[in-house]
Amino acid sequence: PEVVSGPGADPSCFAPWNADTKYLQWPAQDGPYRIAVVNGFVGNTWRIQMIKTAKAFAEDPAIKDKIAEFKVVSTGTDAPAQLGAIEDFINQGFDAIVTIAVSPDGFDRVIRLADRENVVLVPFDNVLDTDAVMQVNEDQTEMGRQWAQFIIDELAAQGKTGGKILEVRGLAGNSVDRDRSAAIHETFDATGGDWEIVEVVGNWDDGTAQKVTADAIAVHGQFDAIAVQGGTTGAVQALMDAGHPMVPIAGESENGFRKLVAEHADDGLKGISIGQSPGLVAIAMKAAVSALEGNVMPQLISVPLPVATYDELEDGLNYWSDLPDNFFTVNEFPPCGVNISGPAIMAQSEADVN
Amino acid sequence: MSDQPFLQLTGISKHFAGARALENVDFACKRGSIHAVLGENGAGKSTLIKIIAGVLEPDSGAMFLEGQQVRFSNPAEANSAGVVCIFQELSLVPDLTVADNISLAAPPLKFGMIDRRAQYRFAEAVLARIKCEDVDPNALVKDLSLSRRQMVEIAKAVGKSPKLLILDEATSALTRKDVETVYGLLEDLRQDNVASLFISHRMNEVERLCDTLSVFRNGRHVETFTKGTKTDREIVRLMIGREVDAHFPPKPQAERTAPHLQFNDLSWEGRLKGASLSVGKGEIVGLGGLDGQGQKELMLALFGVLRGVEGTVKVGEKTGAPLSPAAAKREPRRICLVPEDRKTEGLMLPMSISDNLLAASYSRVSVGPFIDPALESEAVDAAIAKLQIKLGSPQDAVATLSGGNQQKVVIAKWLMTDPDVILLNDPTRGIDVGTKQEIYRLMRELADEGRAILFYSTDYAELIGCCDRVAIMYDGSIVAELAGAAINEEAIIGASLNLHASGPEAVS
Amino acid sequence: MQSALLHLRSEDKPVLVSAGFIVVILVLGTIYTLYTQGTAPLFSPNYLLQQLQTGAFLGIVAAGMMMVILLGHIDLSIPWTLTAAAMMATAVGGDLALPTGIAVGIAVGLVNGIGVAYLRIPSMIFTLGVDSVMRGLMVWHTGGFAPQDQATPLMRFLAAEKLFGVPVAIFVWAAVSVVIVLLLSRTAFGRSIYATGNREAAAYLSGIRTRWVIVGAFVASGVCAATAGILLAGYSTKAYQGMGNAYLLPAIAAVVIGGTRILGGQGRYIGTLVGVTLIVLLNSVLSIMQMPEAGRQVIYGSVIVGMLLVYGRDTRSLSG
Amino acid sequence: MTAMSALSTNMRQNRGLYGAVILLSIIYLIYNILHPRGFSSAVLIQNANESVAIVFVAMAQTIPVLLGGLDLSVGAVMTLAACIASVLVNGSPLQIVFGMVVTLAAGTAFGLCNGLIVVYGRIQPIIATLATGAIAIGLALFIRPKPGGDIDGDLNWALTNSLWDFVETYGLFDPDAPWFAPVAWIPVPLLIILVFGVCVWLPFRRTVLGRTIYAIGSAEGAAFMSGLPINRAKVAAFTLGGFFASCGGLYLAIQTASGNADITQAGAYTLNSIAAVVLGGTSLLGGMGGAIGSLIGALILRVISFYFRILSIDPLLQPLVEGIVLLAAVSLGAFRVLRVKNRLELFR
Ligand SMILES: Nc1ncnc2c1ncn2[C@@H]1O[C@H](COP(=O)(O)OP(=O)(O)OP(=O)(O)O)[C@@H](O)[C@H]1O
Ligand SMILES: Nc1ncnc2c1ncn2[C@@H]1O[C@H](COP(=O)(O)OP(=O)(O)OP(=O)(O)O)[C@@H](O)[C@H]1O
Ligand SMILES: [Mg+2]
Ligand SMILES: [Mg+2]
Repeated sequence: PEVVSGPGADPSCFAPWNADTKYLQWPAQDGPYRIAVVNGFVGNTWRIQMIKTAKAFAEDPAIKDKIAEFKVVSTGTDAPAQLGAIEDFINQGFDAIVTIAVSPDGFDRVIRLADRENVVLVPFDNVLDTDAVMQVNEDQTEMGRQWAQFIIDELAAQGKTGGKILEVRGLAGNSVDRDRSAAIHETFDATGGDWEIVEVVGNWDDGTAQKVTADAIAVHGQFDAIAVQGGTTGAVQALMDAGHPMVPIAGESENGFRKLVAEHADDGLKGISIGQSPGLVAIAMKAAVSALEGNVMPQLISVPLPVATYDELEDGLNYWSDLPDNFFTVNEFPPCGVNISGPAIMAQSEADVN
Repeated sequence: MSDQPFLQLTGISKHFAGARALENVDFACKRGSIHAVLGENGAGKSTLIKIIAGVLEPDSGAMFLEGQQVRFSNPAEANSAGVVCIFQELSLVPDLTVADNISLAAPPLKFGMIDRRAQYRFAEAVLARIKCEDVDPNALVKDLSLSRRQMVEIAKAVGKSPKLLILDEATSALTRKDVETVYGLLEDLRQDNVASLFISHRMNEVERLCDTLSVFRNGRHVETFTKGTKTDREIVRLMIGREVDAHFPPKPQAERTAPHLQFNDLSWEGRLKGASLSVGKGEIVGLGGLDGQGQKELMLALFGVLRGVEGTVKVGEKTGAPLSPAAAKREPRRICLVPEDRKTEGLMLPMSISDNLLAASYSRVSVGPFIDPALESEAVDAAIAKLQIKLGSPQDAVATLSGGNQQKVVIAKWLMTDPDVILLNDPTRGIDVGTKQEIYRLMRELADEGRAILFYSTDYAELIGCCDRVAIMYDGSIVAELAGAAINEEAIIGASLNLHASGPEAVS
Repeated sequence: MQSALLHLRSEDKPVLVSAGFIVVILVLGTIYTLYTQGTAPLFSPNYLLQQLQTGAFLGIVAAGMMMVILLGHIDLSIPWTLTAAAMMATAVGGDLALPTGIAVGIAVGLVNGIGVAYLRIPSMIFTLGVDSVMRGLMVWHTGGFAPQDQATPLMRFLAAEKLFGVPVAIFVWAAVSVVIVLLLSRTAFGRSIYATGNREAAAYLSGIRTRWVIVGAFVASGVCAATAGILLAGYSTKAYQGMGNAYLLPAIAAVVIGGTRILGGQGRYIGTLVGVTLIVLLNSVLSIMQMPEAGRQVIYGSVIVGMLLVYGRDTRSLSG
Repeated sequence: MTAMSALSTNMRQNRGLYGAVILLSIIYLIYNILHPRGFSSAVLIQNANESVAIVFVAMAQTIPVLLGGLDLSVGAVMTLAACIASVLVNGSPLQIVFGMVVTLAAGTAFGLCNGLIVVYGRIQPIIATLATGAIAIGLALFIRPKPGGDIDGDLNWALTNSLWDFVETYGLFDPDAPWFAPVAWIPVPLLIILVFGVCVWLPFRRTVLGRTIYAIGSAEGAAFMSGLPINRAKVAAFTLGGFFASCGGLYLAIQTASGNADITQAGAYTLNSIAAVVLGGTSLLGGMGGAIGSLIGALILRVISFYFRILSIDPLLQPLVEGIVLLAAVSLGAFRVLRVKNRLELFR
């Protein structure tokens, strides 16, 4: 692609990351296009929801006609397999490849090949440490910052300017974990208050998060607030099982977490729920099509954080008491015309089954 | 010079957890002699030669080779000093070829890699020397019969040009012809001034071959003497410390009972070709013939191990071959099999003696679904007493027993199930005279109790001495049935070679 | 007392050494907490009971794994057997939840057992294949059927509630333990497992139906994994993908640390109990110390090697 | 006569290998037929790149398996090597070579440690390496707490393409020279597998030490009684395994121009290596098979996954299809069981 100057197309949907974001433009190609999604790991609800969203979005009238062929493969956590799949799709003549990178590095070769063949490569969610491709993500640092700020504010409302915070981290070695955690720490440090942050590793997994939270409570007694990167439902469950008083909590966007917050907010479980949405895939697909049409695109597209605080929760709107806990609540991005809500996804496939 | 012993051991002792295997043993052997080591099972013979060959290290004592004190910490060191051993448990690698095995540790090399051609030629030459041209050096050892394997083992040892060659029951599974070849070979080696140590439980082999005899008993060296200075009787007395009377228990008057185990026209995979026989209650029927004529397969077929057996089998009123050993041992058939290879097929070596004894009869010591500890120990004690198994504690691993006592455990395990039909596959292989006699006596007792016994043996004397009838197998079928006075050596050998057969193969 | 020590059997050594090491872990952890917070919560009954409660899941998995390891086999399908049982149990829900979960365990165990015992495919590889098939099924299930994942009240009770101040999960673990101990030491099936694990040919020729024994052990393993899955779902109030991932390697490690021979034939259940406790406490203390993942892995590996160096050394039998 | 019997023995011993070769040929042929750009250098390069790491790891696994053991640390050692390489393989050509040597030496040394623990600690390989694998991952995380690294970009490009690109990247000579044309299309990764894998393994197999490994796997007691160097061979087996694993790690690092101490990836590689070994016809009981078979087995695993990219299979059904195919592939050998007429043969 060529580096051009902005503004880009459809800025309400394809918002640039910040003022310094470059803009890219590919030569316009005639549709319909062949698009592939190269997923890595597949064994969790988020990824499954992502795949279903991608499939559903490919059938969406807004985009259906522009897609000639749509393929999704999951390669597992194996970097060579993912790189191989991307390269294979380039070889097969696909026009755009949307991917969740298994590692923030190592894509030099496929980026080079994609550029040579004018293939639009769009990493999202786990993005790459490079500005050579167009990427779609939510701002992880901002997420960490908002989590921390929410807790600071809630505690301030209780008259506390310091205290013991439990931070349940994600998968060790992952850049998302690193960014979120660093932002949390920075934000707390910036207040100058007397904060003690106890870190435990919850692997973004409900069971692990629950276990380590329970352990931490057993050892440390009481916390003033909790910040959970993922597996929030498990952490809250541990809190309740241990008879720990309800405290402010910052967490992901799992349906289970929102259900619990909605139920117990009045008891003190004041929560903020921000999440990485599986719906990102739809924005990435849409961005890919837009780029193929020759539009000017920001290199790094920032998707607004879907924030919901305890006072904003509404059953059937931003959480669903009749849907499973594991479900990720935020799925649609109206400014982008991505309107595949959680229940819609579930309903769609039940219809498929019947 | 010539009077100095080639190998000399002084004050060697070796203890295993609990057991005393060797106690202060002095021993010597000379070049140009074939030296027999005799003793009951568990006398310590194998332990002695394992120490000589560097497999085991003695607890105390010293070893001298041509006057020099030596200490071998592994068989490789012993080999390089010219001490080569054929162990009681074979030391061949089944997944490699014969040629690979023969020059396993020191193959001919080319650019640091094994020279396969040279290795093949060497194997051919060595095999030719022991008249085993029928063994293909490129064949995998696991495809060979036990007797061929033993010959390859001998070839492997000879190929190392030993100064001291040790054979620990190396002839126990050989065919008659091979045994003769090995005798010839040992004679040759004697001429070449090689020292040989020969361990065997077959007195006639020792008589024929050896010039010096050493007797061990209970881990002690009892006496060494030259051949001919003592009678068989005296030797046996030295070995077991008491007088041994008759060789075989007396046979009862021949009266044929109704057949209990009957099989007709049994065929399987070209290894069994229409074998038919019947065994009555109270009868011991010997199974003879050259090694590998289908005797083992016959027993496995009757015991339900083989798949796709054709022909009819009838046990008592029940027709049809059992489909598994589990079905074979149960009512109404109640068959048992004492398998050929006790170490891999008969026993769970690391498990306790008591567990091994019980392995076939859990249901007999159970009350409801649970095993009753009282019944269990009662049964174990009874079995140990019945076969007079020599052991420390029933909780010891069965591996700690000597060969003969291990065999007794296998037999005792099956007697616990109170079988009607007993299949014995060479049960006296590698077992000392004393124990053998106990087994003969036991067989006769079992027969007298009304059980049907089918008894395969490679030892003609046993067939003659023990059996009411003898069936000879040749190429997968039974070619002769001998009874009464017709059971004699000539008849057995003749039938084994199928000399009297009128079939076409006998003509050609 | 003295004579008891003298008669220490080699099989008891792992149990004693691991038990000793458990105390060392607790003491080290306590020194840490005393230093950092001035309290010593690790020896409090509350903390220990809680560790046993979460240890119960691993303990039950390890109990099943031990049966398979005693045969010289291994069950790598545990992660997704556990997950599948939990997911199916919650998807069915109601009174049928528990039977459904257990049925999943039995079914997977049967498939594993048939593959290993009848088709004679090495368990290492067959169970691996079954694991990925189960994963495939669960991905399909989650993606296709909008499944319910809420634990039933009974599951909640079994996993998370307390009876007489003791978590019910511990009673479940104890019950499973009693069954396994009885099975191993007092039934023909248990004895046959040891015999088959030592030498299958000899066991078969003793008239033991070794293939049934193998199938039985795998079914036991499947049922244990399923039980753990049901409990885990109860503990977390729901079933979710990937809930079994954390249980495979620790279960193997616990069994082996407890003195069970990885090649089969030898091992005592008490060892597995102690091994599980050790692993659970080690993990917990490392987590309390906020040990970074890198250090945690190194310590974890070193502890296993160290323990085995102390007592797990293979004694070679010359006749073997 | 000699040649005939040698051949038939060879066939018997390597039946699994030949079966695997045939299977691979068939499925790879069909893949190329179905692929829009089948039978082209580009496709071959892509396939080769994707396969190098798993091929090396599978070869690494083979050697302990031949002993009758298992090495559960191969994936971790690969990861460790990749992380080391991601730190060291950059700078001047000399520094790059130095970095590569250190990477390989480190992996080999780790293998040596495995061997020493197994032999002198007398711990079963499977459990010893389960533990050392954790240690390797721990070390990898110390070296590379988060993914990244700056591996030389030219190296990345040159080693992941055809010989033509290799020559062009380093300006060795005119890559369009007519004499070069017949070989210019050959993928470098393929050559790497051949040179490092085959040229190390095949000679090794023919040495006394190599044969001792087979002998130990087949009958350890017999090997010992025959005076073979048991301990040395076991240590050598794990060391060579470490070497192959680090080859895989080094290539992985160069291919991705980075290192990533990813625990799940390491575990996946270890498990896949076992599947590859089995698919390649090596007996998990030891004594039979070889690293070439595992090379083929690893390729089979890879080619199976290629199919998902050219066939339209519901993405949520893919893991299931993959699992079933894997299960079916490893069960192929089970037909043997149906033909066994003597049930005692089942127990070996
Ligand atoms: N590895 C071992 N562990 C414990 N005890 C052993 C071991 N090997 C041998 N023994 C014991 O040492 C004694 C001598 O055994 P050895 O094998 O030397 O007897 P043997 O004379 O060769 O008997 P056989 O004729 O039956 O082969 C026996 O009591 C035996 O139980
Ligand atoms: N089946 C077996 N029976 C008895 N001992 C065995 C057996 N297998 C292995 N050993 C042991 O293995 C070791 C073999 O050592 P050996 O000297 O042959 O190996 P090596 O490679 O030369 O070792 P090193 O380099 O340390 O000298 C010995 O300690 C021996 O006790
Ligand atoms: Mg002996
Ligand atoms: Mg040595």
